[in-house]
Amino acid sequence: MQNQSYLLTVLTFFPLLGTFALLLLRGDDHVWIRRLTLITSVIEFILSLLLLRGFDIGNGGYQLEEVHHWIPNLHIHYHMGIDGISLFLVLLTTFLTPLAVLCSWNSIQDHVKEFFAMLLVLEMGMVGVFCALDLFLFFLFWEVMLIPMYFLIGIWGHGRKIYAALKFILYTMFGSILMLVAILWLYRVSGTFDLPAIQGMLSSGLSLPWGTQLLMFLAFMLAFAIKVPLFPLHTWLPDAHTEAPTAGSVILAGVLLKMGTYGMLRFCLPLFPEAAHRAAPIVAVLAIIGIVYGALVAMVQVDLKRLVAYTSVSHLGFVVLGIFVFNPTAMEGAIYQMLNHGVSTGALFLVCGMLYDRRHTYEIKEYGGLAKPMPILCAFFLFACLSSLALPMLNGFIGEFMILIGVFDSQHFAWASWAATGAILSAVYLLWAYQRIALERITVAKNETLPDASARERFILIAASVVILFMGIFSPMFTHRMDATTNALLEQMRTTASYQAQSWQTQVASRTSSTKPTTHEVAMRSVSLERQARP
Amino acid sequence: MFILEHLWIIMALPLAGSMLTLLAGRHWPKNYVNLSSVGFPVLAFLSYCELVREFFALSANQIPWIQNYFTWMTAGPFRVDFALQVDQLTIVMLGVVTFVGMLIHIYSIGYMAHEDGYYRFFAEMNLFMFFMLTLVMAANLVVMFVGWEGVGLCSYLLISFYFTKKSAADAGKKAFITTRIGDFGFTIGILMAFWLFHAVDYKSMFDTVANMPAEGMHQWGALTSICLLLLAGAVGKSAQLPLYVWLPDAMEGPTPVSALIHAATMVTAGVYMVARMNPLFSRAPAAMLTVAIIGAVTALYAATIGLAQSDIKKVLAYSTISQLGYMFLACGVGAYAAGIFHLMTHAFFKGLLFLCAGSVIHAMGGEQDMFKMGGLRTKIPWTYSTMLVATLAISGAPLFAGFFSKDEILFDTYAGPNANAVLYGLGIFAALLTACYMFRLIFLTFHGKPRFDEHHVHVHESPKVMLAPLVVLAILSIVGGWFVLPTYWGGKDSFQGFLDPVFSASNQLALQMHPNWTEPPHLLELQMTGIAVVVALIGFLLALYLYIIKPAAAKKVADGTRPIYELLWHKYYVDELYGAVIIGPLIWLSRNVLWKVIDVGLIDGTVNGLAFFSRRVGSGVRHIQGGNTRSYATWVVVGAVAVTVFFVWMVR
Amino acid sequence: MSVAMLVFIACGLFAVLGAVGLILAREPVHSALSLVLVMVALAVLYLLLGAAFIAAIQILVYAGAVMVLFIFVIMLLNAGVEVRTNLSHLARWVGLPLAILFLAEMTYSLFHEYAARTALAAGGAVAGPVPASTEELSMKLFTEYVLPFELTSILILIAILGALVLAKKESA
Amino acid sequence: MFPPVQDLYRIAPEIVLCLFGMLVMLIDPFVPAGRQRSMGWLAFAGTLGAFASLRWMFVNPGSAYSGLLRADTFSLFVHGIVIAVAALAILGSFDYLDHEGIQRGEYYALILFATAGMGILAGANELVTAFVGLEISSISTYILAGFRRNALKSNEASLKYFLLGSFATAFFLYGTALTYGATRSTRFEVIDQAIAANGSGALLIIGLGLIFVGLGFKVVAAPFQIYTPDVYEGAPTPVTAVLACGPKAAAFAVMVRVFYGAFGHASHIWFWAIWVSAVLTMCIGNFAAIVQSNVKRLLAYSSIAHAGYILVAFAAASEIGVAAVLFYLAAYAAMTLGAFLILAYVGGTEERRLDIADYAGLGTRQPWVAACFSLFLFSLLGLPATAGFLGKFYSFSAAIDQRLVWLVVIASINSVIGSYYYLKVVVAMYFWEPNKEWTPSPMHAPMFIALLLTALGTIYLGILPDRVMQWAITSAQSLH
Amino acid sequence: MVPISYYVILSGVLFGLGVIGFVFKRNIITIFMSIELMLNAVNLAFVAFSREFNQLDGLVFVFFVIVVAAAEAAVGLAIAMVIARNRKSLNVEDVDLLKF
Repeated sequence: MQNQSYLLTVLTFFPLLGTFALLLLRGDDHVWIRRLTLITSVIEFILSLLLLRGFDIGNGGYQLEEVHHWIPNLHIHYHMGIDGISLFLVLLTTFLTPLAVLCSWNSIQDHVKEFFAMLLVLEMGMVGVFCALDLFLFFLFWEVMLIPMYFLIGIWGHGRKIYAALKFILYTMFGSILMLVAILWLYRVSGTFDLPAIQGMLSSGLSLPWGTQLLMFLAFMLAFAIKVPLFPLHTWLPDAHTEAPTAGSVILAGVLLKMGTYGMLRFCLPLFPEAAHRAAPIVAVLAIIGIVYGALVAMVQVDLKRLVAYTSVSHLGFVVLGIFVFNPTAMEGAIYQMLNHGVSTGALFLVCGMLYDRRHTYEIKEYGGLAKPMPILCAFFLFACLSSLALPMLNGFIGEFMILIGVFDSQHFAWASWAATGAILSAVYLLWAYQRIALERITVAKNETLPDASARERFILIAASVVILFMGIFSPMFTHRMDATTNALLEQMRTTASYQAQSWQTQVASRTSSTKPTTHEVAMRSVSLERQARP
Repeated sequence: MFILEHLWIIMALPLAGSMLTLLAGRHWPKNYVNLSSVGFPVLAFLSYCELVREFFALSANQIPWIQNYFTWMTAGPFRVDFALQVDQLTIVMLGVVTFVGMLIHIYSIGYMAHEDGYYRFFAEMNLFMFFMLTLVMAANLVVMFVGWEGVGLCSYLLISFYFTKKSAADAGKKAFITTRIGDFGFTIGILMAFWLFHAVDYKSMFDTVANMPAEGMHQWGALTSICLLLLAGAVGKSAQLPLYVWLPDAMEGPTPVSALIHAATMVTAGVYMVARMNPLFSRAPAAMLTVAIIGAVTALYAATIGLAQSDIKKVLAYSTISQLGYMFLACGVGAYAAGIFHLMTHAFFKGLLFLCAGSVIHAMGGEQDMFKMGGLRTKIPWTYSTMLVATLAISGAPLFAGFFSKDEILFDTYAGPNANAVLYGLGIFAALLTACYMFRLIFLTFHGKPRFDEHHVHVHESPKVMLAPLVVLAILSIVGGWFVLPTYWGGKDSFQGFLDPVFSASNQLALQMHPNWTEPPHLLELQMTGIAVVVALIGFLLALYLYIIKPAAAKKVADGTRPIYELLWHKYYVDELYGAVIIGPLIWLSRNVLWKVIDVGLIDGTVNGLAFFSRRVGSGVRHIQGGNTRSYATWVVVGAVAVTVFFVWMVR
Repeated sequence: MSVAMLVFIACGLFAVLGAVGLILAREPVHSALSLVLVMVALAVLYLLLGAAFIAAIQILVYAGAVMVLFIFVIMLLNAGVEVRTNLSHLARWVGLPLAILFLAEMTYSLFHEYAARTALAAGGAVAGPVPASTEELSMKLFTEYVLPFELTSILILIAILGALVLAKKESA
Repeated sequence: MFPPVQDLYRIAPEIVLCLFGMLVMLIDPFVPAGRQRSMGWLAFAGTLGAFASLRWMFVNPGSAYSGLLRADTFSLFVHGIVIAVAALAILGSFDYLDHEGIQRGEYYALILFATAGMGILAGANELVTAFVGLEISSISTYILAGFRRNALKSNEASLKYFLLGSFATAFFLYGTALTYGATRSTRFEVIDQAIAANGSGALLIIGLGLIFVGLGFKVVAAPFQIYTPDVYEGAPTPVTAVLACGPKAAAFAVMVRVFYGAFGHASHIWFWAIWVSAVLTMCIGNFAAIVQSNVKRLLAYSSIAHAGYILVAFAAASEIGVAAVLFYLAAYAAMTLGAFLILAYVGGTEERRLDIADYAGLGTRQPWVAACFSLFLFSLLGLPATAGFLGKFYSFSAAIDQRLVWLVVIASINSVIGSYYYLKVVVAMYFWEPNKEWTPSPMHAPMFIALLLTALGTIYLGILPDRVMQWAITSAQSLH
Repeated sequence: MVPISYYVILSGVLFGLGVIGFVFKRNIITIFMSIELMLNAVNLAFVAFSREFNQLDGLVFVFFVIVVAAAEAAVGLAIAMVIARNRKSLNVEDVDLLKF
């Protein structure tokens, strides 16, 4: 496999190629514009499946790496690579993009060429973010991706689209700019932008003073927390989601939000373990607030899309919580939950979009009783809801459950319990929404004659549903590929030189061991909730 | 050994039926739907029979028989296999589920014949079977949770089967959410179990606790917590206090659904789970006591409400809650086998009751209010007679199934190792009420004068396809209890004997913990039986007096105790209470505080405020640029002075 | 007190007075004449400093040519009495006080600096009465400083060009 | 006695520029009124020639004219920027001058002369030479700013620029005089040695302060930025393009030489002045720009903000800082020039279309122009993969390298604030419906080429900046 | 003999007066005269220093300054004339079309 090492580059820039091809087409040749985009994104998806073949399950480090000099004067490299964390996020991106293309098939009628070009550029940015291993390169993709999204919301959005677009981009930029400062400071300390190199230095002697580490952690964290979005920084999200076109919402919820949590895993934890550890209680509490708060606010929304948007706040809270207990189970659960959320919420947004295509409104009270005229669509809607509310055998359950297991196993009983209330609330808001949309009597006469899902729509929904089901049943296919990486990540945290929290270190060590407790231990613990450290 | 090797087949059959019906049923004629959706449960029952045959060929050390199919979840040390297991308890439960399920499917062919969404109904029913079988056959807590949530889902779907009715949609949602609240506890219980055992499969957990010393068990610890949390799940699913509220509403669903899900199978899942977890529960006395108290109180509580209801299905629903309370009581006092036994007989007679009620409703063209019935005895004799059998069974008439099972429970409550006289009192009083409200139902429905407009309602007996299951169940309601003949009759408790491998360790542990307990004399058993019969009789007579002999008396009694009656009629205002205390405030809080104040006002206000502030600053700054050259010169001078003064100061 | 000092004081006084007059006069022509006074006073001071050539240029170019240009333009534009508008509060309340402060600061700092320097070098006076010869000056101008010198020619070219571009009547 | 021939090579670009300038002036009267455009081409040829003549400078590095001038890589780099700016601005001026009816040879001659002055500034190694160079470029630009003689705004720009410019120059000159008085010389290396030997007294330091006033004025550092918006708004747009890029680059060059070279030993004194000035510059530029509705004025404020970012790099007071300043100047030149040229194009006759609202719907009407403008705006905003980002990145990196974390934090927050108003223009172009009927004027080849080159430059510097960065570093090293 | 410092201080005073004049005056031409005053102050300083150091460089600088001043004068007056022609006023405060 001589040319395998170019796979990531090809994968990243292939959509750009598609964009250029698009630009050659006539602007009013809508049919071929759509087809070309679809073909591009499908080929991209197929290409990305090659990653699975090239991926070495037992290897916890970066794989399929590519390193080239780029800006030698600043020691910037073109360094691409994936590991168990980013592998599936790339796949998620390439999977969702064709769906986004398909769902925009008829709903986009103005500036069609530009729309699809933006979508492809966006895909490039997203794949790039997940593959970049050089901080500079990462930041580049991270920021570049904002622009197509900004245009998607601003040009093809609805309602207060300009406000939403500006809010989205300014919020995000505000977060990321401080990350840039931190990246520069890291460069000053380490002399390189290369992530694996910095990780290597950190585990072999390079020590960041505590204060510096904390500040840098906060800078990185702010960027990611806004992107996630973590509780009080989330207000851009409902606006952006609500006003964006369907494809935009799908991508936004499906992939963009994951970049925040991905960033935490990729940077915050391995680079600043001590700061991450000390900040964990605060982050976790914010995440839990996000879970409950997002759910409660989602419950009372009158706009369907806004409701789904708030569910993202809730679900991503789970992910952040899973990341910040530093437990392999929870971490894998968090990664898994990222994928789940991408597919499930993506599916929910797709349904929203289909409803919008028919009625041009997201007001819940404009609907009701849709299960009668459009049973298939509603069935898929329900399916997506169920996935989102973590019904076992569907994907959402696995992620949430793993996270909770991990959190609980790390002695954080209260956190786990509070987080678990999210599962109750998710049932409340989703089923209530479903009831108001699909059940009861039809209240608006227009709804009686709405057409059911077309073949194209069915295809989209089936694709999403199959993945939902597949992920709900065959989760080890995914988690096996994450195991090595999460262990390596926790190992990295432990070996980082400046890391001093000794007691916690042993805890991590004990958690990674999978030995079963003896009867005696169980007996000891079964009579008190204190946990003795295992030898 | 085919089925034992391939346990999944039993589950997969209904699933296949469901999928087939769901995907193709819309375009199929009814016969095809019937074939696939009733055929597959029948096949499932047949394979169950084969399973039983093979099971009895197993040797004792092969039980529980566990089959691992694939790893479902794995992450770090956490690992869950999709594993199924079969032991005696499973066999009983499987029998109930497949057999009653099959009968109700058959019944539904007739009952649902004229409904829209025929195929949907059957697809969902089959799906329910699948999940119920998963629940029962699961070999670990997480797979059980799959079934647990799955049946909840199907219950949701089926309750809101008539989704265009707001009440039905509401009821479905309520059922799902209320049980979810319990499942919240269940989930945390599983988490804690994993934390404690680093395993979630029954065998590992039970093996671990099996060797635990008995001392310290009365302390509050992880084990008690786990049990209480799991209990929360059971309480939700089995509609016990305080999470029972969904079950009466669930009667919005088609009657076969009520029969299958909300009487015979799903609601008993909680009891099954507690019984299944008996090694843990028996090591957590506090949790046991809680189970017993909840059970007894619920039994009585629901019975009192049952007295005042007018909807035939609602009465049955409260009756179900009450009977489930008995089962909990049984588990709580350590009489797991009795609980399971009652579960089984209850499945027969309560299933039957619901099916009969369905038949009545069918006959009445959809009417459910008992006060608008009466005198149906002659018009629908098959229904009447089978329902009478079931009523006798539930009331505890001697030799009927309920008589044996309920007796055993009450006896164990009174005289078992964990005996508790107060709970017994509650139980026996509930038995009285049971007989009372059940006969009230019979009398109101079938006796007296018709209270409906006979010109408009053409009462007719149900088709054979509906009656056949009634008859089968009626027979079982009688003979179903004969597994257990009281020992003083020289009988042998063969049911308990069969289940003994599952519960014996717990029973012995109970004995260990109560070393002073001695085997009660046979006479006591006889006396207890007598008391039970007398009590049931009193209940019967009460009903007879109030509704047959002096029909006006009922009204008088109701008037005389107006506040109590109102209280019962409104089900103790619990729904209202929940609405006012929990739901209302929560929604108000979410809408008016969290969303409007915190989100829009505070956070977004800050963000927009910053933007506004920037613009204000900008407006201020731009006024530096006043356009007047002299002002500009002033700035240059300012700069010059500042720089020079600063520099000179620096040099100093 | 030497003659030189007397001359210095006189010329310095004239220069300052001229500058103040420039500021205070309301007629532009008066201001211009005050400026001429300053220039002439400075020319005398240059002579006193032994820079005869510079003094000559000062009179010829500055007082002679430039100031004539000024006065010419004032006449041409018929610039009347200066209207003391006070549209810029900033200049009035901040600019002027600060400018005065600047004057004070410069004076003080230079005074202070020279006080220190005198103490150091013990000879704050003129090093010697060596008048700069025009010949040497031109040598320097054409060898060492030939580049800026040539550049000034460009500068003058630009000035001509500029005056032409800006002030030329529209040729329609 | 007389300077060697090499010295001529070392000022070859200036010679070429001046020669062409004079040629234009000489030929101009003989060119019929309708053919004045050919003068533009001649001037363009002059800039190309000057570019080519950089080669001579390159192969003959060293001091020229008894050390008044240095022909080093640093000078070469700045020369490259200012000449490129002039060339592109000339290309972008053709149509503008045509529709304003001021198509005259003098315009091009003045641009050439101004560029020559900037070139001198870039190479100056002595304060008075620098002063003369400064004046050459300043006086030319004063005139250019007022080139639309009949437009009141243009007159006003010219007047303000002239008065305040002369005022600032007087400060600079007095500072020079005081420095001379303190160190007996105006040559940078002598000043440097004198400070190294004697330390810095009040005389010297006041001199430095006053020099800072003069140069700060030219580089648009607060509080001397004050004239910028007015002048930039009033001047003819292509001239604004030159003003925003050329003199700033040249002034920064001389500032580097003065502050780093001559006053390098006093860096602890001037550092804080630069620090404060940088913060003020960024904040004033960005905040005031937020509320602008005139795009030209908005970009003027933006250029103030960018001066602030350059000052951040400047405050680093290190070799990397110098390299960052140079790189930023190059990047800034590309994007700002492009943006102003777009303004010149869209502005139309008498610059009537400068309001943000006038840009509504440009994205649909003229997608390529809008795309180009967006590129420049995104670059100014600092979006990765554009020149502006690399400039900021490098500049911040240099500052961080000297532990100026807070300065960088302020700068980065400023850049976010700044993104708001750039995006506002993008919003107008793409998200607003066109509100006025208007037919876009055709774009002619020169403007097209100029835009293409600036756009390519913006992208090139954003994606493959290493070569230019290497030059900047070499240039910074060549200072010693 | 007059100490050089006197000259320098005098130049400082004149320069300061020039600055005051610039801020104080309203007429464009007189403002410009203030600039000339400042340049003269510079010249005085150069000459004085040149004398102090016994160098000729300072005098050369004066030469350049005078030339520059002359050139500036030409351009400045041209600008003043344009303004006067187009606005019929020489008051600098009237010229405030461009602001904010």
